[in-house]
Amino acid sequence: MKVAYFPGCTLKNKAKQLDDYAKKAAEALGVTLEEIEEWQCCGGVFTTACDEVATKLSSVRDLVAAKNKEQPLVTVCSACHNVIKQTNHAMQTNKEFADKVNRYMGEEPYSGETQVYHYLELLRDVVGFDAVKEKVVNKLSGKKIAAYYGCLLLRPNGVMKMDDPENPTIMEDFIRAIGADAVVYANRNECCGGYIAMESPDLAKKKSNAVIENAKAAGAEMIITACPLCKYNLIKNGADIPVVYFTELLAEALGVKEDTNE
Amino acid sequence: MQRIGVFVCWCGSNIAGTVDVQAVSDALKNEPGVVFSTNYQYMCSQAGQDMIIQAVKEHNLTGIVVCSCSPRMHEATFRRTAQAAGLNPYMVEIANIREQCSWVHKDIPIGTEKAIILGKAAVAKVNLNTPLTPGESPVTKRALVIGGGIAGIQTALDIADAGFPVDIVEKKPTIGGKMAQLDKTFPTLDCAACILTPKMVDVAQNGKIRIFSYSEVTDVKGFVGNFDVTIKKNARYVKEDICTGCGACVEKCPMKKVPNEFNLGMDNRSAIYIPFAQAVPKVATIDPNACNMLKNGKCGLCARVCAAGAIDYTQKDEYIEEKYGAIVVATGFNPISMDKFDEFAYNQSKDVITSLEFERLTNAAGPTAGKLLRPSDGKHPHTIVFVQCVGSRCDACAEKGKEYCSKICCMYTAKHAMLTRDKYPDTDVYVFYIDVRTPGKNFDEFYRRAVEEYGVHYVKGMVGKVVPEGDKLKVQASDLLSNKQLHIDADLVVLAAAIEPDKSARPLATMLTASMDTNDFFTEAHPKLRPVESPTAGVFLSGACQGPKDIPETVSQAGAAASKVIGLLAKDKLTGNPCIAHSNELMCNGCSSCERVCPYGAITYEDKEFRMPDRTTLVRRIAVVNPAVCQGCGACTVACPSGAMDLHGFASGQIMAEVDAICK
Amino acid sequence: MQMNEYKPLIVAFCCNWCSYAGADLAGNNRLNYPADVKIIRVPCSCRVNPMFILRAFQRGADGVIICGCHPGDCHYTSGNYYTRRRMAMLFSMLDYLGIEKERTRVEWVSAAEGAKFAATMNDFAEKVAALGENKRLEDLRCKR
Amino acid sequence: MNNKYLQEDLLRMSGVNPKKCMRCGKCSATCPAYDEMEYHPHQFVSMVENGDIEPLINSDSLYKCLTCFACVDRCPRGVEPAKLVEAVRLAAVRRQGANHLKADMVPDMLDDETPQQLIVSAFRKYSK
Repeated sequence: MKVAYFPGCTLKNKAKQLDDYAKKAAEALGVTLEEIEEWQCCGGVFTTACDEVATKLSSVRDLVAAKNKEQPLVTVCSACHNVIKQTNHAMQTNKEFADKVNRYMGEEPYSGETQVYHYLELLRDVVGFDAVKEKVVNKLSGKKIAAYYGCLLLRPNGVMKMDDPENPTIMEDFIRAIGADAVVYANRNECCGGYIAMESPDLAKKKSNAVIENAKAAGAEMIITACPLCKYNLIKNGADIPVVYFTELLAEALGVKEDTNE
Repeated sequence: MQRIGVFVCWCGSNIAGTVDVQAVSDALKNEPGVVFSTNYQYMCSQAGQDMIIQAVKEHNLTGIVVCSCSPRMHEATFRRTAQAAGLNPYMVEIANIREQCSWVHKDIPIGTEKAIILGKAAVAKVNLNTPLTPGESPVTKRALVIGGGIAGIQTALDIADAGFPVDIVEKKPTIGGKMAQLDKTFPTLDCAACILTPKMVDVAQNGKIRIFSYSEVTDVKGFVGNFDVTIKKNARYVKEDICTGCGACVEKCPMKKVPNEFNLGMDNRSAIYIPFAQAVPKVATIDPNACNMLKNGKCGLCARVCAAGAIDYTQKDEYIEEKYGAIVVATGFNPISMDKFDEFAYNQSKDVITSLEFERLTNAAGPTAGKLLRPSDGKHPHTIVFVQCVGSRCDACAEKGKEYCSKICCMYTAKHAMLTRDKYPDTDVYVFYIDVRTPGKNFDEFYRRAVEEYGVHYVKGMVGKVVPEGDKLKVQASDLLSNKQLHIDADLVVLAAAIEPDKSARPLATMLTASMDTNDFFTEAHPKLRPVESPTAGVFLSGACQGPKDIPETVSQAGAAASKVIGLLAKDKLTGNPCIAHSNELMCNGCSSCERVCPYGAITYEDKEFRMPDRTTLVRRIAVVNPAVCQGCGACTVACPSGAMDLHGFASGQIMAEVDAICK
Repeated sequence: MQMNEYKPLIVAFCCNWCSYAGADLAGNNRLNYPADVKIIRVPCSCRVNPMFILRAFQRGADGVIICGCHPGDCHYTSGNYYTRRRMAMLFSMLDYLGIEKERTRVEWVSAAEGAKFAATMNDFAEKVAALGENKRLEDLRCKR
Repeated sequence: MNNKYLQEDLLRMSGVNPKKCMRCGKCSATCPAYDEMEYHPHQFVSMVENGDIEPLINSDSLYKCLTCFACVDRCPRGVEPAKLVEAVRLAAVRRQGANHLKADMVPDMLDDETPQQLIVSAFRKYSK
């Protein structure tokens, strides 16, 4: 099976591992991630104001590219996923906005036809966690892993519709599928501080610490995330347990981690 | 040809202010069939009615048109007037020239013109009126109460007190309902069990009351005064009449790890159980999903220890059919699921509980024998946070919770907070509220006492997130009045969950053809004037099935419903509505179209012999309307392809005549 | 300027339990709507035979509106569902008779919605007035 | 006072109806940036409703919102305060020369690990 793939800026740069492992692991599971050509940056955050059109054009172009390939669009980075899914939702539901956007697009109008998956959704809904479990060669047995969702994967729930926004299970199910123990803690859907790290590093520190402490108190030995910014914030603000991308663990479990370096 | 009298009412200046009443009565004088026309200041007054009676006699009137207020207001009055004058009461038609004319139009010529047209339509209709006689039906002098909580218990006791037999159907193994689970009751703090259990005993000992516990209503047919109800008695695998409730079986049952519903799963019960010590009827019940004997035939211990020999593993569900004259719905409420509100971590920590669970934790007969201990570790909590309005007052677009106020939470939370501070003065108690709503006798005084005398911290604001960490619950909340975000390390968090109607209410409403609102609460016939009656005749409402209610309100509504039932059962015969469907047997071709659309099953078919012109007989299938069942909606009249079906009082010809009169 | 003089004639069928009571409530609250609206009381909206509507148009009505209880609230449980289906059927065929679909409407008005009743009637009267006089079952295909 | 127009503009941009708010304060209870803010989410809602918008536009609170949407998801009335905060922030940064983050400020804020995403998002949020 082939799907359109949108990596995003950070995955080509500071978060190369997230990208590489995602592709390798997917290949091992029988899914080919085909990077869409000349993709453009999603913009990092979705602007909720309905009169913001220009800032959303790049996401729409990516969605249109996937539509032209007649494939669903898969993203890995939580932020890209959030922006692209929200943009797609706006194209589906806000006619006025869609009309404005389509005037920039030329060609045939786009109205949100592309199916957008997060990599985790791809694992759960297309591949299936049971199929993942079967393909695991290195069971990560006994490892206590805490999933960190952050805010962007789950919210706003009305648009993202990924999981229960207050008590999600998709990443825990993923952890169990690769043979490890999932640690459940309440702060897993609280914000790490996000882009505030730029201006108010102290606030980001406070927020990240609350996440780390809560995970540790629940017995976590490792935290996994899907977002480069979350990872940056958690590590920078004193995480004394490893914080890794979930794709890295997946690649390790599937036995395709080697020869992925720089 | 009818001889019609037209009576135009001024209604003081209500009508006469915008309608030239003289012009109306003059104009209608020339309508076909009208032999007399007049106007008067107040037609509904004694003098006005006398004027009508006088005119009927003087002019030999056969029909009456009153141009006045809405027929919803005075149609019944003028029908009685007609009857007093010796006319059939259904020879009266009202032209609504007040609500639908003088009150909505300002200009006299326009109002007058419209009043004349409305009057003409009424005259056209009366020309085709025929005398109607309402049918009568007998009343079965027995009432059914569905639900055995405090609402059902009170209704049943009151009806039985008036001398009528009553059956209570309760789906749980015992009556008592939610009130049996409560600890104390606001605002007087009497113990719920102390005031409820004597009533339960009264029910058990009352010769007029039968209790069908562990049972449900599966079918309702018939109509007011004559309901045919099927009750399913679920197999409890214990012979009810033999079991003495000694409890030996419960003690010996090896299967002891079944979550105890009565304590909301906070402790366990055995597979054979009696819900609580004061249960009525006090007989054991075997849970078929937990009993080894019933599941795989391996055990049978309870049968061996039962001295009375009451255990019967082969018992089957039993169906009972009974006739009733009236049905009271008292199906009650439940707290909503907290699944969509997991920011409060209800599914993530045992120490986040609902208020009903808190009741069990403080109840002397509860899982902790009345000691307030945390469910997780059995330690005494020192900081307790109560959260109000969890799932109540939510906007529909938030896609979770209920739009209404659950009404009882403010008061029971004040009670919980007060009792906690009273018993454990070393405990810090916070209550987060949006508004404190205390509109009841002695309610606000009670709440103020909680604050002023018992030192409960009431904080205007809401809790945003509860994070279980270690053995604490980190509560993040807002204090709107001091404009601060609070962080409290709590030991126990109590959620005032919204309440919703019991899930059994919706299918029951369908069986009863009783209407419900969008929240599945039963609707009353009139929100102010007929609050305990359902719009479906013979069905009455008691307690929280009609809307959130506290105990005093429930009991008074239960009594009110009982008095309505008694009023109905005291009658020997019921007068029906004569405006019902009837089929012209010569035109009917027996196609069944009418039967299919009838919501009441009032139409049946019979084979009838017709004598043909050539003296042969022909047997044809024709529709017959049961006048006691038909409610007169008219759905069948439109469905009938041959035009055989028509409606008394609203005949096709009459409505066409009105259309013609208006469109002239 | 003759258009200004033109007053449409509108027949409103109202069910006894909800809409007729809603109309009464509009009166109680003195909410104005055009006098062109004349109400006929029926027990339930499902009592309205499509024939009545055609008769009204034939006799020169410019608009016909049927008002019933909200879906699920019918006093007779399911009458308004019949209305909804029957009228959808009828309205879809009106064009063939030379009657614009816009001259008809089904609206749910509860006994508590006096304001909605008045607003509905104002709106409907306005729409019908904009259509002009009913051509009395004139065949549209012959117009050109 | 052209607040009326500004208010209408904000409501249109955000799609928020502040009249739905029942003043429960759950948005502020759930806000992770509460302590850094001068005006809190619930105040944004009531102040915009009252047309008291200028203090918000001039407040640093605009740049403290993390857009984590916790208030949006948890609001029992579906008011979506974060969208209102965003609208006010846009109204502020769209004013001429009002960019909150300027390019020459950025180098000092970086370290070796800073992901691009951080810079991109911050620009989106703070500047026009």
